[in-house]
Amino acid sequence: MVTNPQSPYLPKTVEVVERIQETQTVFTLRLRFIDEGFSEQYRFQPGQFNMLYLYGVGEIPISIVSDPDGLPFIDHAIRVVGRVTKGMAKLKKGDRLGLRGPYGQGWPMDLARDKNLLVITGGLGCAPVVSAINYVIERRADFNKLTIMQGVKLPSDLVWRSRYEQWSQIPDTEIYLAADEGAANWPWHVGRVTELFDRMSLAPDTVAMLCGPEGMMRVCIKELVQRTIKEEFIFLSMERNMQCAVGSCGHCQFGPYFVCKDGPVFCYAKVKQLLAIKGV
Amino acid sequence: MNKRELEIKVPVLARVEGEGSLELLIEGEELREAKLSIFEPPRLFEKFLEGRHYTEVPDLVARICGICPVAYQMSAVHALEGLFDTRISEWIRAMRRVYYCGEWIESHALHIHLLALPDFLGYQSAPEMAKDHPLAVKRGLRIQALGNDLIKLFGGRSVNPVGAEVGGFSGAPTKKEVNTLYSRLDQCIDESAELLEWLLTFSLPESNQDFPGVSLRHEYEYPMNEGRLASSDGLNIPVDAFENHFVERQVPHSTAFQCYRDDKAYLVGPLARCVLNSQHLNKQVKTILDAAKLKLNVGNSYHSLIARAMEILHAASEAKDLLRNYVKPNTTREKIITKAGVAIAATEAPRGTLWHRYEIDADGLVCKARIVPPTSQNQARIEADLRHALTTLGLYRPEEELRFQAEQIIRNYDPCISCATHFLDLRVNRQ
Amino acid sequence: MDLYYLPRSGFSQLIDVLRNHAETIMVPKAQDGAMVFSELDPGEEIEAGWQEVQDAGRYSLEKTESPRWFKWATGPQALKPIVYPPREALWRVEKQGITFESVPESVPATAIIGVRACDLAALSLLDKHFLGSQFPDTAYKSRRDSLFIVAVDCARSAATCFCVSTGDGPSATQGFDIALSELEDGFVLRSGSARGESLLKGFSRANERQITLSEKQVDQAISMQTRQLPAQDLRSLINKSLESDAWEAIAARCLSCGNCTSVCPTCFCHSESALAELDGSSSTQYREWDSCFTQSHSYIHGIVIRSETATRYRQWFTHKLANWHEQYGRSGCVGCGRCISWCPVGIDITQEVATLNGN
Amino acid sequence: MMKPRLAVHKFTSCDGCQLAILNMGEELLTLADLVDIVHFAEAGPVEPEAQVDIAIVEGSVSTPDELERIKRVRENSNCLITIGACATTGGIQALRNHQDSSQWVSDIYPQAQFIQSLNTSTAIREHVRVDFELWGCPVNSRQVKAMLRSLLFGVSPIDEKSSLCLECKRQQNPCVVVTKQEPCMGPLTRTGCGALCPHFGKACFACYGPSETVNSHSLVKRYQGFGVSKEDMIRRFNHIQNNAAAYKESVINIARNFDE
Ligand SMILES: Cc1cc2nc3c(=O)[nH]c(=O)nc-3n(C[C@H](O)[C@H](O)[C@H](O)COP(=O)(O)OP(=O)(O)OC[C@H]3O[C@@H](n4cnc5c(N)ncnc54)[C@H](O)[C@@H]3O)c2cc1C
Ligand code: SF4
Ligand code: SF4
Ligand code: SF4
Repeated sequence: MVTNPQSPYLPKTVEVVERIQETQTVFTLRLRFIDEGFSEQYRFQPGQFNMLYLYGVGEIPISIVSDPDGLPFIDHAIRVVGRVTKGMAKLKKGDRLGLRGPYGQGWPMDLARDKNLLVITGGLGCAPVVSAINYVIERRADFNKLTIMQGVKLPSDLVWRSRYEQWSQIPDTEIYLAADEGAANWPWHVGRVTELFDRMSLAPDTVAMLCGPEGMMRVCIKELVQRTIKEEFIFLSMERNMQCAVGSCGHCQFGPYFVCKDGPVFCYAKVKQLLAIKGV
Repeated sequence: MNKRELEIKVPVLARVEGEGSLELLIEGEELREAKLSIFEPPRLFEKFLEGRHYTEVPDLVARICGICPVAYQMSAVHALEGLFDTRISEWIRAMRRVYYCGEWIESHALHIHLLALPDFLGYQSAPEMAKDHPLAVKRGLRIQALGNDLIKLFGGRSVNPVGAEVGGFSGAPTKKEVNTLYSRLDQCIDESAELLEWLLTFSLPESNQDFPGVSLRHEYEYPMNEGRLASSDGLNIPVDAFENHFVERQVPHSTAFQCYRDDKAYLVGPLARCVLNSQHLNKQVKTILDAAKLKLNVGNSYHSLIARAMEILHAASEAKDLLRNYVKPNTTREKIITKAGVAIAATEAPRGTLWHRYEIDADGLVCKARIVPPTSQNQARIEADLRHALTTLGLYRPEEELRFQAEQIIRNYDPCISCATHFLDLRVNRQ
Repeated sequence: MDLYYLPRSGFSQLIDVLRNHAETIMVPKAQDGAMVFSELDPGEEIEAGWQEVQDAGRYSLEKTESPRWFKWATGPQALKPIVYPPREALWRVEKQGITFESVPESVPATAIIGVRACDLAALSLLDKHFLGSQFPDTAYKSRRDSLFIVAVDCARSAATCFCVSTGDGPSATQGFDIALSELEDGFVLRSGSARGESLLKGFSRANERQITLSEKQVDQAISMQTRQLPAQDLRSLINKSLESDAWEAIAARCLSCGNCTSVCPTCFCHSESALAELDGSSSTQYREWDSCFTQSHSYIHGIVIRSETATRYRQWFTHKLANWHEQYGRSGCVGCGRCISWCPVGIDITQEVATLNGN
Repeated sequence: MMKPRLAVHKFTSCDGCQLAILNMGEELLTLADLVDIVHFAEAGPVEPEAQVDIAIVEGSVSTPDELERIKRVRENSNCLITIGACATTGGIQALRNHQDSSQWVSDIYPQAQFIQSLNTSTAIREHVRVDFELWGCPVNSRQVKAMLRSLLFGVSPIDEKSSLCLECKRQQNPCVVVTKQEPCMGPLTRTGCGALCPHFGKACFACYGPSETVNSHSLVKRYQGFGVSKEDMIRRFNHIQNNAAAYKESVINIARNFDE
C-alpha cells in the first residue's frame, strides 16, 4: 500500500489584507499567508504569477504586481472578466483564499539593468508589466530611460490613469498613450498605438517588454525590429488557458513550450516563428 | 334560510404532478360543479409517434411523463413484443420487474412524503414538515432514493431512463453494481415496514363509496407487466378487449377526457391493485396489515395512502428476491423480427393501469398510437369522490375547510397530470 | 539474460507468487466487445482464445479455438487509466478557515499482466511528463510505484499497429518486471527488474526450441505490420506544414470529439474543476481528462485560440509528432494505433503523415 | 442575511426536470435551508407571481397563456435559468413545429376548438432573456446542484458543452460505433448525462443536445457506410432536441446531400 505525499497542487491559505478598487473593473488584493513560516520562505521575481483559488469556484493565474521587497505582502491586480474574477471581486478585507506559486519565468530585469527600458501594453493586459515598472521605479538609478506606452480602444479603458500621471513625473520617464477614439478629457494621442513610435527616439540597446493581445504585440514588434531593436532584447508575456501552472495539464502549450513554466515571459527571438502563425 | 353561493377556485393545485386546478360552485345545499381542471398543455405525443421506428418508441413515450417513465416504457415494449411474438428470457422478465419495482418505490415514496403526508400532518410542504418530523422525512427520501437507484441499475437514470428496449435491455449492470445496491435493500425493507406501521397508526377518515376498482390480475404474482384486466365487480377480460369495455369521453362539464367502464366511473391504482391482488402480496405486508386490523376498502380513497406503503414494502422485498442470485447474462435482449399489425398491452404504472395500442407497418414504423393513462381513468372517479366527500362534510362549512378537504381528496389519487396526452385546456370553457 | 519456462498449466504458480506481492491482480478480459484490464478474482482464470480485428474506426473481438491468452494485440486502454485515472480528486478545502488538505488515497499494490511493448513505451513517456518536472505529481507517483508489470511480447500485430516503425515494439525491452512470450503450451519468461528476477528464480529454464519459437513469433508480428510512420524525425516536415491546406481537409472529416486523445496512451491533458458540497461547507478540487479538441482547452477570456477543428487537429498532431521531441526527447507516438481504431470516423494518423509528406 | 428566494415554474413539459430537484434525496432539505422556496407547485408552495432572486423554468412555450406567463416570470426574477430540453430548445413537442399542428390537434381531440395551443413549441430564450441554460432531457441533480451552488457563490454556472465522447471515454466504455457499428450521436452531443447509453452498449440518441462542434456531415457519411438509411438518419437529429439550431441544420443538410 502506497499513500500520497503532499500534492504539488495544494494551495496555501492567504488572507486579504487590503482591497483597493482601482477602476470599475479592476481591483487589487493585497494578500498575506496565514502560515508565517511559509511566508518567510516565499520569494518571487517580477513577472511571475500565482494561482489564486476562490473558495468553491476555481483557480486562476494572476501576475504578482507588488515588489519582491514588499513581502510578506503580495499584491494582485485583477480585472473582472468572467466567472472566477467576478467572484473574487466580492472579496473583502479579512476574507481568505488559496494561493500557490510563484510560477513561471519573469521579466529579465538583470538584462535591462543599465539599459533603456520600453514597456508596451495594449488592450486590457497590463498587470504583468506593472510589476516591471514598479521594480524599475523602486530602483530608478539602476536603469536608464523608462518609456511606457499603452494603447487602448476607448479612453475609459485606461486603467490606472492616476498612476500614469504619477509615473510621468518621475525623472527620465516618458509616457505615451493612445486611444483609438478620442474624448473630451483625453490629452494624449488619438489613433493607433503604433503611430506613437514615430514620436519617440529608441536607442538600439533598449530592452522592450510587451504585454497585451497577440495581434497588438505582433504589430509593435514589427515596429521595434524596424527601429533596430534586437530580437533578443524584446520580451513578451503570453497568455494561454492554465489549469495547473506546473506544466502538467497541457492547456498552456504554445508550440513546444508550456507558458506556465517556460513563460509567461518569452524572448521574442525564441518564439518568433510561433507567433507568426495563428492558432498555435 | 340564507342561500349561500360559494365559488371556490384553486388556480394551481399544489403537490400534484403537473398542473391542474380545481373549481367548486356551491349554491346553498347544492354542489353545482366540482371540476378538476387540467390545463396541462397538450404535447401531441400520439401524433409524433407516427412515422417513428418501433425501436424509438420506448425513449419517446418515456417523455410523456417524467414521473413514471418506466411504466410508459414497459407498456410500450410489451405491446410491441406481443405483436412481434418475441419470447423474452426469464432474466429479462425478472429484471423488468426489478426495474418496475424501482419506479413503484420511488413514485410512492415521493407521493407519500412530499405530496400526501403534509396534508395529514398539517404542513404546506415536506421541507416544512421535516422541521418537526426530520426522521420520517429523511427515511422517506432514502426510500425514494433507493427506488431511483433500482431504476438506474438498468436505465442509467431514474427520469427518462435509457436501458429499456423492445426485446429486453440494452445492457446489464455488473454483479458488483448489483451487490452494492442489494446490500441496501435490507435497510429499505425495514424502513418501508416501519413506514407502513407508522401510517397504519393514522386515523384515516371513514368513507365507503360504491364503485369498482380495476387492475391487472395475474395468476401467480402481484401484477406488473402481465395479466388480465379485472375489476372488483367481476370484470375479467384480456387487455386487448379494453376498448370494448372502456371508453374515453369528453363530458359536458369538463373538457378533459374521462374514461368510463361500461358507463361507470372506476378506480385504478395501488388501492385497486392491493384489493384485487391481496393473495399475491408479500407475507410481511399481510402480517403488518393483519396486525393493524385494517380492511382495505376500494371505496375509501384515503386507504390508497396505506396501499402505497404496502406496495413499497412489497416491491422492495420482491426486488431483493429477484436480485438475490444475480448474474450478468451474455445477452440482455432478444432478437426482434418485425411484423405489421396492432400491438396492445397494459401494465401497472404506480398510479394504475396504463394501456397502449400501436398500429405498426411492415417496416416497423408506427402508423397510429393510442395511450390511456391512469389519471384519465381516475378523473371521473375523483370528481365523484369530491362530490361525495364535500357533501358528507357539509357544504355549509367554511370555505377554507372545504377547499382543504377537496385538495386532500384530489391528492389521495396522486393524479399525474403530466401524462398529458389526453388533457385539454379547461379555461376556454369557463363562463 | 536468463530465460525461464512455465507451462500454461503452471501459470497459477506465477499468479500465486504475484499475490504475495500485490493486493490486486489485473488481467485482460473481454468486456463489452473489447479487451480491457480488469481485476482477476481468486480462483478465476484468464480466458483463452480472444483475438481482435482492428482497422480504422473498427474493433471487434473474436473468440478462437486457440489456447492462448494473449492472442489479441491491443485493447482500448493502455496503462494510462491505471496510473492516471480519468477523474480524480486532487485536494479538499473546508470553508471554515479556508484550510486545504490532500485527499488521502491509498493505492493497492497491483500486478498487471499482459502489458504490451507500446504500452511500456507510453508509460515511460508519462513518467517523464508527470515525474520529470520540478513539481512531480505525487498522485501519479503513488500509483506508478504500486505497479508490478508483467509484459507480454506480441506474437501478432493488429492491422492498426505500427510500433515497429516507431521503435517501440512488438517485444518488450524496458520498463517491465517480468516479460512473457506466449507459446501454445506455455510461456518463456524473462525478468526486467531485480524484483522480477527474484520471483522467477525458482522456475525452470527455457530450452532452445522454446526460445527459437518465441523469437520467431516476434518476427511474425513484425512482418504483419502494414502501417508505419516515416523513419525520420517529423519535426521539420510538420513545422514547415503549419500553414498547409491539409489541416482543413482533415477538419472536414474530424469530429473534434476527442476520442483519439482519450485512447492515446501518452496524451496527458486534463482540466480542473471545483465541486462544492451543496451546503457550501467544503469543496473538492478534481482533475479529469481533457482534450485539445475542445473549445475550453484553448479558451482565454473572450477568445478561443483554436476555435476551428483544423487548428485543433494540427495542435494534436504537432504536439504528438513534433513538440514532444522538444519536451521529452522523443516523439509522443508509440505506434499502438489506438487513435486509428477508436476514431469514430476512422482518421488514420499514419495516412495523414503520408499525405503531408506528399504521398 | 436574507435567504435568496427561489421559484420553480412549469411550462409545457413532462415534469421530469423538476424531479432533478425532488430527487435530490436528503439534500432537498439542505436546499430548503439555503433558499426560500416561494413557488414550486409540485413541492407545495404556490405563489407564481412572487418576486424572486432565482427562477428555474421547466418546459417550453406552447400556449397563448404561456406566452404571457413567461414575461411575468421574467419581470419577477433577477436571474432566470432554464432547465431541460423543453425550456432550452422547445423539447420533443417542438416536432409539431415542422407539421401542420392544428391538424394534429384535431386528430387527437374530437372537440379541437377547445384546445388553446400554439402551432409551435418554442424555447424560453425565444421569448425572454435567459441568464443560463441547463441542457438535457432530463437534466439531473448533479447539474442542478452545481448550477445552484454557483449561483449561491455569486458566480455564473459552468456550461458543459464538449462532446459526450470525452465523458464516455472517461468512463472507459468501449465505443459502440467502433465495436458495433451503432450510429451513436455522442460525437455531436454535449456532455452532462454521464454517457449513460454507451455505458449500456447503446447508441446515444442526443437527448442532451448539440455539443460545441457539430460536424454532422462527416458522421452521417460514416453511418451511411454502416447502411443507415436517410430517413433513419434524419429521425436521429429530428428527435428530442429537434429544435436545436445545429440539429435543424443537420436535418436540412442530410435531406439535401445524403444521396450524393
Ligand atoms: C500568466 C498569466 C497571468 C495573468 N495575470 C493576470 C493579472 O495579473 N490580472 C488579471 O486580471 N488577469 C490576469 N490573467 C488573466 C486571468 O487569468 C484571466 O482573466 C482569468 O483566468 C479569467 O477567469 P474568469 O473565470 O474570471 O473568466 P472566464 O472567462 O469565466 O474563464 C473561465 C476559465 O477559463 C480560464 N481562463 C479564462 N481566461 C484565461 C486566461 N486569460 N488565462 C488563463 N486561463 C484563462 C480560467 O480557468 C477561467 O476560470 C493572467 C493570465 C495568465 C495566463
Ligand atoms: S498517436 Fe495514436 S498510435 Fe500514436 S501512441 Fe497515440 S494513440 Fe497510439
Ligand atoms: S426536458 Fe425532457 S425530462 Fe425535462 S420536462 Fe421536457 S420532456 Fe421532460
Ligand atoms: S460510444 Fe458514442 S459517445 Fe462513446 S465514444 Fe463512441 S461515439 Fe462517442
